This record gives sequence, C-alpha cells and structure tokens, in this order.
Amino acid sequence: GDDPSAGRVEGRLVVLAAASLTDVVTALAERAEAEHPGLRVETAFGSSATLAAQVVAGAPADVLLTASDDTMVTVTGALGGDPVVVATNHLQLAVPAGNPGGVESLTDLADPDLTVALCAPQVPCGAVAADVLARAGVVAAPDTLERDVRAVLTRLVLDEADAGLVYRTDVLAADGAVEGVDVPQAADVPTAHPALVVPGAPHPAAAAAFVTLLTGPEGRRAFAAAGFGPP
Amino acid sequence: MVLAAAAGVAVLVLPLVALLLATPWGDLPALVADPAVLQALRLSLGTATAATGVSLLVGVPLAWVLAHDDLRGVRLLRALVTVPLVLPPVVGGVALLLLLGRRGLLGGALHAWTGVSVPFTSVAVVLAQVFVSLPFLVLAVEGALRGADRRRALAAQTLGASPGYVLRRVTLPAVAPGVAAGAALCFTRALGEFGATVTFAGSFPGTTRTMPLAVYQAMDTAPDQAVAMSVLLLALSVTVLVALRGRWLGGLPGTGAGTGRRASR
Amino acid sequence: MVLAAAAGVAVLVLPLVALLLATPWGDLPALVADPAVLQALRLSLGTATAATGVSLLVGVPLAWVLAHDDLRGVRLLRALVTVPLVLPPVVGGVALLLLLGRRGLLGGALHAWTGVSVPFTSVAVVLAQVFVSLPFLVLAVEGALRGADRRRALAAQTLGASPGYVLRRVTLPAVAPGVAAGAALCFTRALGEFGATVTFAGSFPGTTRTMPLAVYQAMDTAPDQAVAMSVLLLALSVTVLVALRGRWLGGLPGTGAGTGRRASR
Amino acid sequence: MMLDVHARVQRGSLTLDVALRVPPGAVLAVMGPNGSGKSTLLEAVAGLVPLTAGHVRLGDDVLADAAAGHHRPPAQRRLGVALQDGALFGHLSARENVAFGPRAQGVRAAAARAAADALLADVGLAEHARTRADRLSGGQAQRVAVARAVAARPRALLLDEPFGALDAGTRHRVRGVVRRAVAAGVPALVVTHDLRDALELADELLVLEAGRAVQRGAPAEVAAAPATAYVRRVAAAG
Amino acid sequence: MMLDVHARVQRGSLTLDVALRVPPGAVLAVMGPNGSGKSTLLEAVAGLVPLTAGHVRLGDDVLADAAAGHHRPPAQRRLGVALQDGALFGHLSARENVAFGPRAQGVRAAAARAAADALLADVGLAEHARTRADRLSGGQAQRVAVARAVAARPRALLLDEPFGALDAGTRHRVRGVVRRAVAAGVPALVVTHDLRDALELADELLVLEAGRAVQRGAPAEVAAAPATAYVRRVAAAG
Ligand SMILES: Nc1ncnc2c1ncn2[C@@H]1O[C@H](COP(=O)(O)OP(=O)(O)OP(=O)(O)O)[C@@H](O)[C@H]1O
Ligand SMILES: Nc1ncnc2c1ncn2[C@@H]1O[C@H](COP(=O)(O)OP(=O)(O)OP(=O)(O)O)[C@@H](O)[C@H]1O
Ligand code: MOO
Ligand SMILES: [Mg+2]
Ligand SMILES: [Mg+2]
Repeated sequence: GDDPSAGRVEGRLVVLAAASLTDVVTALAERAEAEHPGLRVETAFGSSATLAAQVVAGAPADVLLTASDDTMVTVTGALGGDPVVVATNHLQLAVPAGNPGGVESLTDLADPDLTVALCAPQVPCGAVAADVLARAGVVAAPDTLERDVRAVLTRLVLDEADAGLVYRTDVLAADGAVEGVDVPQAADVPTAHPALVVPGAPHPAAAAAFVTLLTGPEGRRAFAAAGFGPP
Repeated sequence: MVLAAAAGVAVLVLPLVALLLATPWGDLPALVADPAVLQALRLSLGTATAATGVSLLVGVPLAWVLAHDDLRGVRLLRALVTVPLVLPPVVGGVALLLLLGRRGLLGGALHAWTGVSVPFTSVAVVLAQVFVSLPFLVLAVEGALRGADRRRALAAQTLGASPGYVLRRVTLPAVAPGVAAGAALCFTRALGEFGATVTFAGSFPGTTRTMPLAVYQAMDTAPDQAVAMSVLLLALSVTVLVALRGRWLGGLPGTGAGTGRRASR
Repeated sequence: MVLAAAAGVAVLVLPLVALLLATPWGDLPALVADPAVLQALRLSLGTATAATGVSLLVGVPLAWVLAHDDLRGVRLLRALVTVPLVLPPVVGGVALLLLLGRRGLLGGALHAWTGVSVPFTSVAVVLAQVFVSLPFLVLAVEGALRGADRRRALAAQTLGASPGYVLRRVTLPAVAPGVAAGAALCFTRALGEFGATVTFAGSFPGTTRTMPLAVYQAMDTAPDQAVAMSVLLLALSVTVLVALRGRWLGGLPGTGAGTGRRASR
Repeated sequence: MMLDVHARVQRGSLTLDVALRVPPGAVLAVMGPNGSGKSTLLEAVAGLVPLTAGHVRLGDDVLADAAAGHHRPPAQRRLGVALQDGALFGHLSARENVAFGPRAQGVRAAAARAAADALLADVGLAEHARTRADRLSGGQAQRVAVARAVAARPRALLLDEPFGALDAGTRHRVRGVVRRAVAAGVPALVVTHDLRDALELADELLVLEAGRAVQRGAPAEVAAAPATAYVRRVAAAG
Repeated sequence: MMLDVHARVQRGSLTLDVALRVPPGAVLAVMGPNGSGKSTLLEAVAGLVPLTAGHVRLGDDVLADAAAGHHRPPAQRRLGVALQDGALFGHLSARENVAFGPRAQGVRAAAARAAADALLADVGLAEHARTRADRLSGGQAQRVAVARAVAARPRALLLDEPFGALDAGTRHRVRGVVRRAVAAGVPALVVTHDLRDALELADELLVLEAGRAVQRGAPAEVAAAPATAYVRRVAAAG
C-alpha cells in the first residue's frame, strides 16, 4: 500500500508460526531486529491449521510458517504465493524425565494401563504420528488427543502422561524435562516446515528479508542448533 | 431506550444469523447423525447436567453466605469465588492440574494411596465445568438474595423459623427467578466450556471430548461439520432455555399476566 | 448448609491455592515488568472497560425489554440473546468472522466501500468481548428487574413518569446490586475472554493480544511467565471486584448494618 | 373538571361495577367492608387495572373507554394517587419521593424541591425531608405518600386509606392538606374505614359492598339512615 | 408468664427508653404520635432490634439482657408478632402464611393446616385460604398477619396496629380473636392509634412520646385525665 516502509526493511513485521517453531523463530526474530534497526518483529504461535485459517481470513500477517505442506496449501490455494521449505523435522517417542511409566518402545503406546497423549489426527503432528504407528503396526491406546504438539509436550513436562509422540526438536526445547527415544519408523516420515511471504503482506520487503534470513546461513545454523533437519 | 436494546440484539444475533446462513443445510442431517457427533453430544449433556447439579448443591448455600456481608471476611471470599470468572479457562485447567494432577497438591496423595487419577476422565470434565460455571450461579443467586426483602425474613424468624428454614421456605422461593437464571447461566456456561476442559481433562472421544472440543477439533479441518455442530449446539441451547425458563418462571409472582399488585405486602 | 458452602469454596479456591503455591514469587516482579506483559495488561484493561461500557449501554435497555414478558416474542428473544452463553467462544469467533470478516455478510460490503476491515483489530477484541459477556449482564440485570417490586413502578407511573424515567429513577436504583453484579460479571468475563478473541481478532501484541492470549501463548513456552501473568490477572480482578462491590453496594438498602426495616414500604 | 367514572372490573371472584361523579372541588368518600373493591375502583380510575366495561372521564378528557378500546397509560393521566400500601421509593429520601412527580413531569430540580419541602412541612415532616423513605415510621411514610400524590399538581386526587396509620393530631393536619388541594378545584376520591373522615372531609359518601354501590348521599344522611348492616355498624362505631 | 421489659434503643435521632410489665392474660395498649417509637419498642421486644440497655424477660426466661451481652435470636423467642406492614409471604397462600409458624416449629402439615384454617375462619377469611397473599386486599392481608401471629401458640403476642385497615365489623371480630388468644394466659402488647381499641381490649394503656412513657393507667382513666396535648386530642377524637 502507501506505507512508506513497504519497500524497506523496517516497520512492524508480523510472523505467524507453528507451535513447534516457537523457540527458533523467536530467536531469529530477535536476530532480525538486531540486524535492522527500525524493524520490529511480532510473533504469534499456534496450531498450523488455525494460523492458516486466520491468514486466509485476512489477518494482517507478513510471514507464515507451518508444520506441514498440507496446511500451507490451504493458504496458497486461496491466496497464491510461493512457499519455501526452511527446515525438516521428525517425531520421537517422548516420556517425562525419569520415565515413570517404564516406556521402552512404540509398542508400549498400546498399553491401556499407561497414560498416552497424542496429537489429534487432524493436525500435522497427529497425521504424522498416525502414519508412524501404522508403519510400526501398533494400535495405540491414547487417553487424549491434543490440539497441537506443544500441548502434548506440556502433558509430558507436567508428568500427567507417561508417553507421547512429539517432534525431536520439542524434546530438545523441553530442556531435560522430557526424554526422547528415536523411533525407526519416524525417520521414514519426515515433516517439512514451509515459510510463505503472505501475498498482500503489509511489509513485503521486510517479509522477504526475514524469509531470506531463515533460509540463509544464519537461519540454517539456528535451525540445526535447535535440532531441525535441513530442507 | 428501544434503540439501544435493538443495538444489543444486533450485536448478539447478527453473528448467529451469519452462522445460520453459512450452514450447509442439505448435508446437516448426515453431518449431525455422525456417531462421533452424537457421542460428544451425549457427553456434553451428561457432564453439563452433573456440573449444574453440583453447582446448585454447593452454590446456593455459598451465595447465601456471601449475601450476608455483615459476616467477617465475606467481601474477600466473594472476590476469591469470582476469580475463576476472570482467569483464562486454560489457566483454570492448569490450576486444576496443579491441584488434582498426578503430581498435584491433592492428586499426588490420591494417586499414591488409591491409584486413582482424575485427569483424562469424565469426572475431570465435570470438575472443570464446575470450576468455571459455579461462580455464575453463585453471583446470580447472590444478587437475587440481596434484592430479596429482608423484612419478610425477619417476620419468618419471629415465627420460630431457623435461618436454613427461612432460606428454603421464604427467601429462595421469592428469589426463584434469580436461581433459575443462575442455573441456566451455569448450565450453558458448562455446556460451552472449552479451555479448562481441554487443559485439565484432555480430549478423547466418549470420555472427555465434549461438543466444544469436537467443534474446535473440526474447525480447521472439517469446517462444515464444525458449523453443523455449532448449529446443533445452538438449537439445543435455545430449546433448553425456552423450556427451562418457561417451566421455572411460570408460576412466579410478577411474571404472569397478573398486575403483581401488592407483591410487596 | 455451611458445609455445602464450604465445599463450594473448596472447589473454587483450592485450585487457586495450588496455582499460588506454584508461583515463582522471587522472579515475579521481573516477569511482570516485562514490556510485553505490561502491553497486554494495558490492552486487556482498555478493551474490557470498553466492552463493559458498551454492554451497559445496550444491555440494560435490552434486559428491561426482556423483563416484560407480556410483550410478544420476548421469550424467543431472550433465548436468542442467551445463545452466546452456550456457544463455545471459538464458535462465537467464527460467527463474528462470518459476519464481519472480509468475506463476511456485512464485513464484505464494509471492506468494499470503506476499505475498513474489522478482524484482527482492537475493535474486533471489544466486539468479541461484548458478544460473550453482554448476555451475562443482560441476564443478571433482567433477573434483578424481575425481582424488583412492580408496585413501586406502578406508583411512579401514576406520577406521570414515562417508562424510561421509571427505569432510570425507580427500578434501576432499586436493583443496583443486580446491575453492579451484572457489570462485574461482564467486566470479568470480558477480561478473561479467550476463544472468540483468538479466532476473530487473532493474537497480535499491542492490538489484539490480551492477557489471556498472552498467557496461552506463554503456557507452552515460558510456563513461569504464564503463571506470573495469571497471578497478576487474579490480583487485578480481586482488587477490581473488592473495590467495585464495596463502592456500588455501600449505600444500598439491606446491605449495610441497618436492619433494613421497612425496606418494602 | 368533573370526574366521571363507570368502572366494570373483574378481580378474582369479585365483579366491581360502579358509576360515580365527583364535581371539581368536591370530595367523594368511599367506604365498604374489606374486599368490597374500594382499592380496585381507585386503581381502575388510575389506569392500573383495565376496565372490562365503562369509562373514565375528566371534564371533556376521556382517560379510558372500554367500548372504544381506549386506555390511556397511567403516566399520562395526570392524577394524584396514593396507593393503600404507600409504595414509596425506599431508596429515595422523603423529599425526593415528594419531588418525584414534578421532576418526572419536567419541573426543574430547585422548584420541585422547594415545592416538596413546603408540602413536607404541611404534613409535619419538615425535619424528615432527608430521611430515606425506608427508614420512616408507618405514619411518617403514609404522610409522604399523600404529599407525593398532591405534589404533582394533579387534575384529580385518588387516596386509598390515607389516614389509617396517623395519630389523631396528625390526622387532622393531613386532612387539612387534602382539603386545601381540593379547594383549588380538584375532584377527590378518598377511601376510608372511618366515618369521621367522611364526615369531616367529604361532600358525598359512597358505600360499596361486594363490588356494588349499596348507598350514597351526604355522609351525615347516610349515617343517619343506614341501608345495610355494614353501614349500621359504621354509624354505630363513628 | 409475666412479660417484663426495659428497652433502651437508639433509632436515628430517637432514643427509646421504656419500662413495662404485662401480666399473663393481660393486654397492654401502646399509643403515641407517629415516630414516637411504638414500632421500635415492639421490634426490640421481638429481638429484631438490639437493646443498647435493659432486658426482656418472660417469667423466669431471660430473652435479652444488654448488661450481660445476652440476645436470644428472634427465631428462638417463641413470640407471636404482627409487624406494622404485615410482611406476609407474598408467594404463599393465606393458609400457608398462617401455618408457617407451626410448620417452622415442627408441627405436622395436616395439623398445622387444620389450625390455620380454623384461625382463618375466625378472622372471616375461610374462603380466601387458598388465595396467594399478594392477591389479598389490604384488610384481608392485615387479618392474615394477625392470624399468623396467633397460630404459632406464642408465649406472648406483639401486634403493631393490627386493626388499622379493617372495616368496623371485621375490626370487632378480630379483636375477639385477640381476646381469646390472650385469655389462655398470654400477655399481649398492642400498638394502636384508636382509643376505642384500647378501651375495648386493653387492661392498661401506655402513652409514648418521643421515646418515653408520658402517661399510663387504665384506658378509661387515661382518657379521663389527659396528661399531654396528644392524649387530650386522642380523648377528644375517641
Ligand atoms: N392482584 C389481584 N389478583 C386477584 N385478586 C385480587 C387482586 N387484588 C385484590 N384481589 C381481590 O379483589 C377483591 C377486592 O379487593 P380490593 O383490594 O379492591 O378490596 P378493598 O375494598 O380495597 O379492601 P380493603 O378494605 O381490605 O382494602 C378482594 O377479594 C381481593 O382478594
Ligand atoms: N430502620 C430505621 N433506621 C433509622 N431510623 C428509623 C428506622 N426505622 C424507624 N426509624 C425512626 O425511628 C423513629 C421511631 O419510629 P417508629 O417506627 O418506632 O415509630 P412509631 O411510633 O411506630 O410511629 P408510627 O405511628 O408512624 O408507626 C422515627 O423517627 C423513624 O423515622
Ligand atoms: O504445530 Mo502442529 O500444527 O501441532 O504440528
Ligand atoms: Mg383496599
Ligand atoms: Mg409504627
């Protein structure tokens, strides 16, 4: 529009990102602010599906990052635009520190005596979890199906659940409160994190610069440090 | 006056109209007859009814205590009781977890001694609903009790009636509209409860996934079903409210066709 | 009686105790002084106050209309007005989007003609809060109005007072506790509003991220800050409620130390 | 203006059916056993109870006409009404109660207040002007109700047992207030159980039994020639 | 049992300070100008207003003793009280109002109901037993209030202007009901503005002015030798 900041990397940049990207995007936002005096980056996190729906409804967002291609397609299908994958990820079997439930493998998720938390199948982490369980031939007995991956993580951090499936990066972000166990089948079902400069963004130049930061060496380093895989 | 009232109606009703216009009426029967929807509906009705019952049992006496602010500490107590109104429900859910979770203040001991764990059960849903909806009942009933005529309560005392008897036979019947409004508020609030339930009780079909959780779940992925369930919830509440108010208020003073003459004598 | 009341207090207060015990009191000042927290606090207070003001302006007249159920269609109207109570707030947010979003029933035309878009602005926050909290005010005030003595209203009419004048000068002052309770309910409900806001207004710092949204955001990332903000919200509401009820109820009949003698004359 | 009433009203099992005329400046006393319909009659004239048949006219002004389906709301009748139970506004002071009518009709605050204070002095309540109405004694409250009815400069006065709770001296004083208000040319309808009120104040006495007029005439004449057992007893007591 | 009262009470600017004794089976009438403290006295005896000094005794039973900080709650005094404004339970029928005291004290429903019906018949309201109290006429409501006070088989009766809204015939009848209740050995305190009530019903008359007893004695003697202007006026009117 006629915002004088439209062509320069300054102003109030709004970034919406999937819950699993909370820590890394927050860090990179600070980095972008340090690099560009005059730029302020506002972030909001949530379930990919919810954020995507808000962008389609006209939320004044500049950049959107989701936890799956499917959710991104609902946006580009409505508004157009060219998403670019900035990182990849995969699930781990996670348990509270000390493993109070004595969980050893994916098959324990079928134990009705254990309290098991999973993502709802409608959100990206839940869809991937269903895929992983199917490949392993495990019929899980979950006690709750959560709204996003961080909600599953919170169940484990609070020790309300004995086991769950979350991203490897979430286990790292939990900083010792949760222990992760690699699951062979999870490596076969990686998930991608696409980023999009929202068509019609109020600050297109700054948005493009931010996405460039994400895909550039600094972004790579930050994602790697947080445990994400390369695109 | 009437203009302002009309503005109020517009704010509340127009969004509902938009919702109704967006409803896929043709597919509605199929969407609603889905076993998952019916299961959520059954669960919601059961838990909200239980929560309202519990709230009436403990809330009316509580309101009565609060209405006597000559008692010490009542003002602070009222404020405390009102807190769940302002607490984001999600935080309420966390507070319940901190109390009754496996590591919780009471839940830890409970789990250690009996092996019972409250979260992820229908009991947890009812507790979450009581936590968020009880204050509405309490405040509505308290407001009515305060408005009630103290003079009649005094007259009853001179006739040998104990405070509890006065409450049951004189004060409550006189404030029945307030109690009915409070119970309706409480029921509907329980029916719509989301944040505390999802946090404290989790979300699992049949045990903890009430209608609002089912709607939320469907919202981003199956919007048609979400809208259909919303419309169902809406129809349900309109029915309940019409029926409830009709029954409860029918025989009360000043609400019928009479002029309410000498209501104060 | 008192036992039941105590049970009620326990249900509401024990979770708060658990929350307070989990609060990192040492870090509290630093956590609360965070500019992001103060920004959310300012936004919450401003929007909730605005929402309460709007609700009083349109809600009191609406309650008055509803209290006259000799008028045609009033029962249906009441049910309609009560619907937002039972609608999961998230669904309320969707309904508001369907009405006022860029593709919405009214929002489309509004955007086309004036370029103005309501969602994701502070106005949207206030609208979402009004949508969920107005019914509380309306029902509380209506309950009080119904309890009010019709005989005094008739007497006022014989003195030449128009219906509006009777409402303002006789009925409302007499039901002031009900209105105060309703306004307090409304304010606190607006302050705690989450689902409709996050859906309709989004969660943007400074414009739409109110305290509950900030708490929600922090819950999965900085739980200490989430708890700190909850405690702040809690302290805030206790203060507001104590102050408000103290002020509004101070000079009213039957609430002070007097015997309330002849309150009915 | 002449007050001209024919009121037919159904109240529970009681059918009230009475016609009466009160000339300007005259007082009509209404007596009758409990439940005979006195309050119902007064409330029908005030417009608080709808007529099933009949009319209420004040001079040329038709306040209600059942046949024509006409019913003017009480607020627009400009009558001065004191209901049997007083129905004071408990949250307002005595002064605010008396000033209520003038204020509601648009009189400025200072003027309404001055008029109220003068009337309160007339009924002997000068020092209670600022007392909340719900803190008044029974007789004090009754006087405020009468003052409130008179204060609105009504076109007719309707008083339902306005002296029942007054002590003897005050009773005399308040009757004087009513008499002066009537002297300005206002017709008045006063319900009472005490023949002395009728004898002292009224030009005519109407006796109601079970919703019908059973006797009417000058109070002294009625007392001298009772037509029913009730009137005989009233005459004996008075 | 003897009712023995010394009541000192502060009410707004009025200081009430009265001592009185009513022997079993006797009626003490209390008269006085509006605002002199009659209702306050009665409410103090009933325990609705706290004493700042003095006591209330019924035989050996101490209901209140300000010096000892003793104040028995109204519900435990077993007195029959009719307040000046009736204070009926509007949502209950006349019968339920009268049966309320016995029921509250544990009398079985059928017995309480029979007693209530008998009393309603005594005060002439047999056919209104099932009418809601807020649909009664003024005089009907007043009779229910008296019947309600008597029904609880009280140890003493406290009636505040119980006849003011009654027609002459009914007044006579209700006085009889009170007299019969008293005859069972119950002391009664009756507030009235009408000397005829005192003459017909009371053994002694106490005149209150500005919170103090200004004259007492047999009603006829007081009327014959008025000590104040107020009493003179009462005697003249009566
Ligand atoms: N709101 C009401 N609904 C039904 N019946 C009523 C209502 N108010 C009064 N009544 C009945 O109508 C009849 C006449 O009542 P009304 O009050 O006119 O009597 P009244 O002559 O004023 O008696 P009183 O001397 O006792 O004041 C009574 O039998 C009464 O029970
Ligand atoms: N609740 C109250 N608070 C303060 N003052 C009151 C209250 N009730 C009554 N008073 C005052 O106390 C005084 C005595 O009142 P009380 O009702 O005892 O008089 P009374 O002798 O019964 O008069 P009446 O003949 O008018 O019934 C009056 O001046 C009155 O204004
Ligand atoms: O943040 Mo997600 O959408 O739960 O994988
Ligand atoms: Mg009457
Ligand atoms: Mg009195």
